[in-house]
Amino acid sequence: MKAINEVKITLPSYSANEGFARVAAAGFFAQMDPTVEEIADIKTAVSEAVTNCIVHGYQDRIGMIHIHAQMFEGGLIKIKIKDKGCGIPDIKLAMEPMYTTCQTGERAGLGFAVMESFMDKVRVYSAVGRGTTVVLTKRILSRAENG
Amino acid sequence: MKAINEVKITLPSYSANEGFARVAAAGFFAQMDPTVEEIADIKTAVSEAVTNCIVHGYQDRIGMIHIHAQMFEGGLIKIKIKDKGCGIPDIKLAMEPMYTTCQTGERAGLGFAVMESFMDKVRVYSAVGRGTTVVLTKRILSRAENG
Amino acid sequence: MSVNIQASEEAVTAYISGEIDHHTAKGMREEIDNCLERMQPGILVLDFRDVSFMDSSGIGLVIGRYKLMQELGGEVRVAHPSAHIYKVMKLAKLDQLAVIEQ
Amino acid sequence: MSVNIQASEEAVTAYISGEIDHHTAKGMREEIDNCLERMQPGILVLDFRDVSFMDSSGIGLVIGRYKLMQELGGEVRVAHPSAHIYKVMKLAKLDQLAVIEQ
Ligand SMILES: Nc1ncnc2c1ncn2[C@@H]1O[C@H](COP(=O)(O)OP(=O)(O)O)[C@@H](O)[C@H]1O
Ligand SMILES: Nc1ncnc2c1ncn2[C@@H]1O[C@H](COP(=O)(O)OP(=O)(O)O)[C@@H](O)[C@H]1O
Repeated sequence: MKAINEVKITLPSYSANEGFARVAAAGFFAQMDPTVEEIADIKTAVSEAVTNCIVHGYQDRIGMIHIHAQMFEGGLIKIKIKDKGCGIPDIKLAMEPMYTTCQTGERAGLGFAVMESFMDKVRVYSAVGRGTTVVLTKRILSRAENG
Repeated sequence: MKAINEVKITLPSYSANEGFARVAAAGFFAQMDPTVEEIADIKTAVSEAVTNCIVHGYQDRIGMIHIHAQMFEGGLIKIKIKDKGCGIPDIKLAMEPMYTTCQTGERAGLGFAVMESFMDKVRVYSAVGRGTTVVLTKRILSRAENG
Repeated sequence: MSVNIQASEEAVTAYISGEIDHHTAKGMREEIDNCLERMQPGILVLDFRDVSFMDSSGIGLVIGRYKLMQELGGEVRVAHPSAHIYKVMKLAKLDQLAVIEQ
Repeated sequence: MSVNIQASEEAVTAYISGEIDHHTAKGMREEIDNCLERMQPGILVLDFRDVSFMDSSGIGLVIGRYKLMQELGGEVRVAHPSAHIYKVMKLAKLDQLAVIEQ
């Protein structure tokens, strides 16, 4: 399936870029005339995925994060978020609600749970030492369809 | 000089992406705490450069536009906007206010004039048949400095 | 809708809203021109109070309407541009073609 | 400032503003905790009325303050989350730890 529009964004894993990644995703998908709630869902899911690249993927170093956002016919959107960081040894375990490898106690272990609840589908590809790719998909009902 | 933060954005030359390019630039440089006027200046200059890639560079076909935005110490920002379109035969002539190759009468020939007036420096590199790169630079006074 | 048109006996006023760029200007142009051809007013007021962004495509929009109104023997007035939009208009010396009421 | 703190005899209220993510949560956490250690209140109210965005970092923020207040023998209340923020909180079952006043 060919995207009707798409954007690729590459940025370093500074935590200050979490906000930018959300704004960029919201700005891009605004073309599809989504509802306020749909935009909030997308921003939240993107925020979780990008934060994971920063906090877990690259931890104490700065690496590049690649975001690829696409729109398809019928209101389908797809967002790929990729890092070349440490990778995830056990994806199934990592995706369990409340599971976190963070030691400081300030991460709730709910990043994947939020992505799964706010998007239609979340797929995760990862290899230890090579990096992680998260693919988020959702069908947007245009405001007109929502009535 | 090394950028303290940067983002690379690649998007197809659909005119609907003009708005996204502005939002993305504004969202990225928001980290520098610019004034409302500085943000409007940056959005306008980016809008002109991206529109030129779409209207002139690629004309009736769709090609990729590459945007590279960077922040440096001291409030310096740099934005490169690049297309691989038709190129400009005479850059000096193209940059003259009111000069336009547009036949429909709806372009004012003021894109470069706006860029030059709203940014500190505009440099243009172009080769016929190869494409055009516009480099915009500006020094942002943070809101604190502006008083 | 990006242009809201109100007509009185002397003037047609086009309230433009949103962002004016190359992408959006086309639709705005068409809506205004349709109306001008139907109404043939003596005065066209372009009201910018709800325009949140404008680049040089907006200059093209004003100059194009100025030329059309000249053909109709009428004039163009620009109302309520924001500080930013006024800056773009001044750069283009639009104030020499049209009365700008800030 | 991203956190504005007001204290009365029974409660400390932290009015949080802006976007809560991993980047901003750290500073918010520090401001609130500084105050809790000084004041040792019985009730901490986290007021979300001016929070325009929150991801799961906000959950960490609330749970961390909940634990600290438990150590102090006090409780946490969450006030005025937007519909979106309430959705994130429900997902994390925060309503089982703290009273949420919408
Ligand atoms: N991009 C990533 N790179 C490496 N590990 C990751 C990545 N994303 C998630 N993880 C792992 O999955 C765990 C669960 O992630 P998540 O549900 O988002 O919760 P949290 O971020 O709060 O820890 C993380 O603690 C981490 O161990
Ligand atoms: N990216 C580009 N590719 C090819 N030609 C360009 C490009 N940018 C500008 N030009 C040329 O320079 C001229 C002047 O550009 P500009 O000052 O932006 O005015 P306008 O866009 O209104 O024509 C254009 O009409 C076009 O011939």
